[in-house]
Amino acid sequence: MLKMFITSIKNLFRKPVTQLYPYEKYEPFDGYRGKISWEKGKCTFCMKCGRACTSGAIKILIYSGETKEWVWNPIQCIYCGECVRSCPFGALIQEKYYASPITKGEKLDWSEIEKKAGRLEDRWRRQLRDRRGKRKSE
Amino acid sequence: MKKIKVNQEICTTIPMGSQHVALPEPVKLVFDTENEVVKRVSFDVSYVHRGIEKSLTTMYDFKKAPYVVGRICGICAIAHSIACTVALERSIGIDGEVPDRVRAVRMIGLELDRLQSHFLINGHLAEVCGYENIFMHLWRCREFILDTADMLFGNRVQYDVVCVGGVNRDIDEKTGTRISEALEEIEESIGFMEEVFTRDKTLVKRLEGLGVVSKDKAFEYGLVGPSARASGVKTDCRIEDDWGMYRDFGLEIITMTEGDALARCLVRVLECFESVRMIREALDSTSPGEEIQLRVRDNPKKDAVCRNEAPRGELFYYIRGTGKKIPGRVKIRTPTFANIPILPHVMIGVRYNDVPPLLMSFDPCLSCTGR
Amino acid sequence: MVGYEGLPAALILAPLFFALLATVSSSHPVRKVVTYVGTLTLISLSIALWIKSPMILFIREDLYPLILAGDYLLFAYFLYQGVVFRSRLVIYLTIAQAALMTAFIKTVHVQGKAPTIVVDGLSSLMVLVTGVVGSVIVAYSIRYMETGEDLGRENRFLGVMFLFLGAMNALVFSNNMEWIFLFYELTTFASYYLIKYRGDEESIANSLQALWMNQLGGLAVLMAVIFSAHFYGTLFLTELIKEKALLPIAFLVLGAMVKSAQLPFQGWLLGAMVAPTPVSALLHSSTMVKIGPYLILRISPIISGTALGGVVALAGAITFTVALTMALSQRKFKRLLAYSTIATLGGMIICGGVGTPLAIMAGVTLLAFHALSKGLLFLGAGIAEKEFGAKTIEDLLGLVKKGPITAGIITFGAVSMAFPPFGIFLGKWLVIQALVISKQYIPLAALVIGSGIGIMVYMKIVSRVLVRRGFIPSLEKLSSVYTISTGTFVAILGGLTIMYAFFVDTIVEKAVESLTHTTLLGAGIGGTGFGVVLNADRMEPWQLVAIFTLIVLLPLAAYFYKWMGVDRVYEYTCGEPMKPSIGAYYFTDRLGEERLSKVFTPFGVALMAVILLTGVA
Amino acid sequence: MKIFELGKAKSPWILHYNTGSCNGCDIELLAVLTPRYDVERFGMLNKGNPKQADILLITGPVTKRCRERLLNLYLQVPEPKVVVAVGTCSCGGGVFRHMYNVENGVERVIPVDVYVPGCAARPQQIIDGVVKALQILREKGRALEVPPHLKKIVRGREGGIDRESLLEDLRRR
Amino acid sequence: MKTLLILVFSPVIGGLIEGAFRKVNARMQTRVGPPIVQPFYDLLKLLQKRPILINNYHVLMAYAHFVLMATALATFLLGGDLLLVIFFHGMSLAFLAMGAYSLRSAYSHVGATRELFHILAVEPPLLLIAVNIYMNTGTFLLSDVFETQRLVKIMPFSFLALIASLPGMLRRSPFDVSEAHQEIIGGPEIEYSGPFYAPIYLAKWLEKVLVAAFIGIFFLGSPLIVVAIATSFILVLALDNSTARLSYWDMVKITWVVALPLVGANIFLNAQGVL
Ligand code: SF4
Ligand code: SF4
Ligand code: SF4
Ligand code: SF4
Ligand code: SF4
Ligand code: SF4
Ligand code: SF4
Repeated sequence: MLKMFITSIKNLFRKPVTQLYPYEKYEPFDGYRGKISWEKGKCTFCMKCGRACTSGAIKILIYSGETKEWVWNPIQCIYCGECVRSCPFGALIQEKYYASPITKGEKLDWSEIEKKAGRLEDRWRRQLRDRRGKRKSE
Repeated sequence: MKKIKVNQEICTTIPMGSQHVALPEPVKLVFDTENEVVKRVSFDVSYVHRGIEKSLTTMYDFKKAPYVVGRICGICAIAHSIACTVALERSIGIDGEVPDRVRAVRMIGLELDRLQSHFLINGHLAEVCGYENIFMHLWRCREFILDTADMLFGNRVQYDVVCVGGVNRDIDEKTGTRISEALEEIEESIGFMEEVFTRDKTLVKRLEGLGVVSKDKAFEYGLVGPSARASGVKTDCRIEDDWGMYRDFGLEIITMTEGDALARCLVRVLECFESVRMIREALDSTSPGEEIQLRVRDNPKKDAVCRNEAPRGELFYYIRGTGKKIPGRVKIRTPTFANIPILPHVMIGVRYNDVPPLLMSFDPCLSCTGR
Repeated sequence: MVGYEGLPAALILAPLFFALLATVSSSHPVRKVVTYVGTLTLISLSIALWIKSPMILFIREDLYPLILAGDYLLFAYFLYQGVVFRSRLVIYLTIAQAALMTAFIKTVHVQGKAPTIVVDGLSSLMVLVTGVVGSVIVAYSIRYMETGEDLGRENRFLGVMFLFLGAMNALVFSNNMEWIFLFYELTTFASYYLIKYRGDEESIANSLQALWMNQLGGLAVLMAVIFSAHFYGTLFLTELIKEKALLPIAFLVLGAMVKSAQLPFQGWLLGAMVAPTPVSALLHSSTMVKIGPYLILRISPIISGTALGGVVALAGAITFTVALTMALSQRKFKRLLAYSTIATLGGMIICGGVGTPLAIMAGVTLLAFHALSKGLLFLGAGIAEKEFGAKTIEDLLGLVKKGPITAGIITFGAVSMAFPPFGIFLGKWLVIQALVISKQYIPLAALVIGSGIGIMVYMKIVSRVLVRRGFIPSLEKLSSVYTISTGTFVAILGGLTIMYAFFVDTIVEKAVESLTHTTLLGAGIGGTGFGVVLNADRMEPWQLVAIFTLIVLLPLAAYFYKWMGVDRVYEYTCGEPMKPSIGAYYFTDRLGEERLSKVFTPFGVALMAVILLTGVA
Repeated sequence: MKIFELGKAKSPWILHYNTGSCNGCDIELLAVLTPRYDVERFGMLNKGNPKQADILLITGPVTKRCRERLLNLYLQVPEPKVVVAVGTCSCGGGVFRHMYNVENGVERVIPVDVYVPGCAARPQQIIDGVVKALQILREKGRALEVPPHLKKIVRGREGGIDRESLLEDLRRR
Repeated sequence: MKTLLILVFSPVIGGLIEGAFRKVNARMQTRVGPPIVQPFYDLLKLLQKRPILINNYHVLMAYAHFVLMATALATFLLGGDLLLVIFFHGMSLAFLAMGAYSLRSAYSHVGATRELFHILAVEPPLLLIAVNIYMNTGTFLLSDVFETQRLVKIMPFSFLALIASLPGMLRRSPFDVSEAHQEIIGGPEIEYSGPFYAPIYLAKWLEKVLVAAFIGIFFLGSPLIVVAIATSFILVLALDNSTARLSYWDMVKITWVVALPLVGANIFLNAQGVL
């Protein structure tokens, strides 16, 4: 009690320990597991990352033809880094900067994307199966 | 249990939860009080049930399990991850091959977690006692620990460092030395915490003799962790089911005999010293550069259990391997689950203003209880 | 003042007459008429008396046998009751009284030269209080008795009520100690009969307790009579006051303490709660218990400044605090009110003990306002009991929903018992100053602590009554008797509060003058305009008026102003859909009644012994 | 009237509700109050009482049992109010997405204004989120805000709105 | 004119005191804390919230609480009766409790009862301090008391008693039982919101001014008056930051056991003419 009393009084004349974030810039430690960045050139759309992702924050939309899309949802990601480790082509890097909050307008409609990806994936699988079947029958 | 008749007429029902400032989690406690003395308590802990055990047997393959079970609870996430991983490794049959470096890193993670958890709860306890300053100080000190974890594992809360067959990242030399420095600072703040909980008159007055659990009662209700150790039950899963190197390092089990709220706090304080020692030993015992991940080829196939000492006590994982990617059954028994049944018994006859400290002294966090 | 000498006699005889009339009238409607006429007569008579006071009357000796006859009649009745109900205490006490009385008239002869009847400021005030408050209560009881309390003896009930008022008036007028004794015993009889009214076991037990305790008081008064005759050769109070005869005065104080249920004697008043509520109201607010403060105020000129005065003030202050503390743990509404009565009487007794003009001003203020506030509270309690079946504090929960008017009455009563600007508060404020000025710090500390506890007591009632959510539904229909009787009290209480300065200037002034022979102005105190000025202090009119309007207007605003367009929500229950039950805080664990009375009853007995000792010394 | 808006943006009192999160974000929320981050700099106080709150900080994926409580609390917060979903799991479910007992995020029950990512959200992220919320708060007026699916019940009422019966309606649906 | 100035400026000063309280409190906890004008922001914010209420009596009582607190303060500053100031202050708290009692909320009721415990703990010492002031000045009228010089010299113990009852008055730990945030979430204030909470918030400022003025009595005529008030407040805050909350029984017990004997001693010494 007495000690805290004295400490309290002393603290009045000490500099507070507060970081003045956001007025003062904050630099995360190296190796902080922040945003996932994707390099389009390196990616082969092998889908390993999507499958390794625990929370399903990566969806790959492979439309018919060559239009492919790699979608990452910052508000679904748990920043575990598993996708980065699983990517065989080094197309993914985990930055040390954390994602900033987003507002209603900036948000992806994730349910829609999930559904679409599911549908596309199904179609893709079916095509794959069909192709394999064709090969076998040949 | 002391049976006290509740006079419905003059009884005041004080709800506490599911949303309440003193509770970070949704849990409903309803106290029937007379003159602010608690006469009857009812609990409802299942607000947080998300179906994690079920999802592990339907949605996620076993390699994702450590990440998922980490989200059972953010306070001792790594304890869950480790227990799950060890159980999985045992189920696969590779637990013997896990390298010492992996064990050491896991131990560091777990002990850091224990440190922050103990600071957290003791600080929060002070807060609910109305001692804001101690809360602020302890949480300020806790930031050192979180910084250390941030440095080591890349995140403050969910370390996500454990994976089946190893760990995700190693601790390099440079970080290792920085940690040794940080540990000194941490030790100093533990000293501060010890002084607070032994010397501070008002705090001690609030906590002393509050919610006494005798040794027999502790046995009878199967208390675990610091709550059991504060009543003199010598139990610690780190010794009893040693997946790391605790026995080699000579971990000391800290017990007290008073069994009151203060003792529970003090046990935690003293454990912090032990944890710091364990981290030091683990850092010294192995050096970076060893292999940190085994290649896991098999799927879990056996029944396996793991008992791990989470900050709040025994954490029990049972996994039934079926040879498939997804286990057939996952059963988790969590420490708070074991510590809850005694709560109504110690709370009856206590004044309502002593209820939050009493509750917090058992360190209940229900996010794993409900899962 | 020729022509008005009949007034005191009328005030004694008219109640007796109406008592007789009520007793013999056979049907309820007739009794109703009799009661209304009687009460109106009494009210007008007492107002007339107050206007015409002071006056002094000599009564011829030939009434003396009548007094004696009355005494022996009462002894006989008490003895009979003692035998019937096998109460040894009553029997012994009656025999003791009778024996002493007989011995007294056999041996001592005193020639009186003083007036037998003295109507001064204080007694005319007492008559006014009894007349107005008591009459209203009697009128109220007509309606109350209709709801299942008739029991076939309503006529006797009303008769005794009137008798009670008459006895009170007579006691207040009397200057002769023997007369005082007779009327003292007559009020004992009336209260005994009324407490016993319901006739069940509890009533009988409690009435017997009331009987023997009051007989003890009667014994003390008798002792005072004997001692004054023996040692001072006079039977007149005014003479005793001139003689500074402390010994009989000490006994008189004891009698007063019993009547006002001070500390060791609190039992009888609590037991009296079994009686129908109008009886409690009558006992508490205007008659019976007021005898105590009245007697002590009357003798305050002698005891002021003496050791006896100090002890009396101390006893009053301790009763004040202890009784309020005991009230905290009460479950029954009426019992809580009983304790609060005891406490407030303690406050008045402090004033008597101090005896300065300021103190007497305080005492008179307390006396008048307590009668009104407590009367109002009891009437409210009676209505709550009869109309809403609420007997305990918990039963009152949410009363404002079922009966806004009743709830308003009870709340108003409770607030007027503790808060500014109402008379009880003003009285306390004055008492504090009086105690400070006369440097009696120990009673002061007790009083100060007690007033803190008092707030808790009265707020407990409020805490039950007001609980509700949303708009208040329409007002309940109360019988016109209830409305008029409580309305009268509310009006007088409110009016007197606003007109407090006027009240001080007229009524208090008279009482103070009659006791201390100084005017308020002479003592440097008094009312000015709306405010009150004391020699070291002042209450500004704006304060009084501001708070009064706040207290009166807010509830009205809450009823009439509906706050349209504002969202209504439910209470915060942590997000859970639940309706918590709300109990009041009873202090049973720390400050239980039994625990306290175990400590303080012996203490009270000791205090009474000290009072007698200081009288002897 | 600039000054009035200033008041709105400078004094956020928060209500925190955990709808089945893992405590990770909750303790980070608590940490935000402590000396290192000290959000009281922005005037933020943890009021713990919906009636006096301006910002709701919700963590957790909203389990089925918490749903109704959440709505109840939301309706008890007077406008203008801002809802901030803190942490991945409250934004969209996180790892709990599609588990059988969760609602996949707060937005399914009440409208969310700011989403704070991170598992667990760092204190810095939470501060960023609160700062963003303050901007939104500044613009909001005190018109009654109700979740879209409850609009029907709210319209057509005059004068005071009994939020409890509103909730009752919801329960019945 | 002076009257008007006093009435207008006391809330402003109160707000600043409140802001300083929060700032100093934060600094004692090694935090930066809010800006010193934070209470004004809060008040502005509260006034702009959409009003919600449970019953009208309840919200009217908040206004009554404020009006009475203002009355108490005005009585003080305009040189009224010290006893009345104390009673008005107590009554103002009682109004708050009454408002809280009109709800069916356990927290409100528990909080209101504890609020009454505050009155119980604090009022007797304050009244006795007033009595002590009377002994030394011969008056309860503050306008006359204001003429005196450095009362603290002759009534040091009473001043200590006042300091001892400050935590109870200001609802600061160890005696913040009525608000007890972690138990009953603000107690009697819990159901007030937005514009209806504003009067309560304002009343808190006024209460602080009242307390400051009360402390000031002891240092009249001394240039140190502001320093003395500030020091007392800092002491209270430091105590707040070095104690856990005790129970309400402890509050009453400790306040009485410490404060009443101190005033008693002072009264005794004054009566003996020692001081
Ligand atoms: S794993 Fe790498 S290459 Fe494959 S889809 Fe993902 S980012 Fe592209
Ligand atoms: S970091 Fe983890 S959660 Fe995020 S996208 Fe990668 S694998 Fe998925
Ligand atoms: S009790 Fe539970 S852990 Fe034990 S055998 Fe049965 S299922 Fe397994
Ligand atoms: S035995 Fe275990 S599983 Fe069964 S009810 Fe009891 S606690 Fe639950
Ligand atoms: S006991 Fe459960 S909820 Fe608490 S910290 Fe441990 S895992 Fe988390
Ligand atoms: S947590 Fe257990 S008891 Fe609760 S709902 Fe889920 S399965 Fe049932
Ligand atoms: S976002 Fe992650 S850390 Fe935060 S509560 Fe959800 S699961 Fe826990």
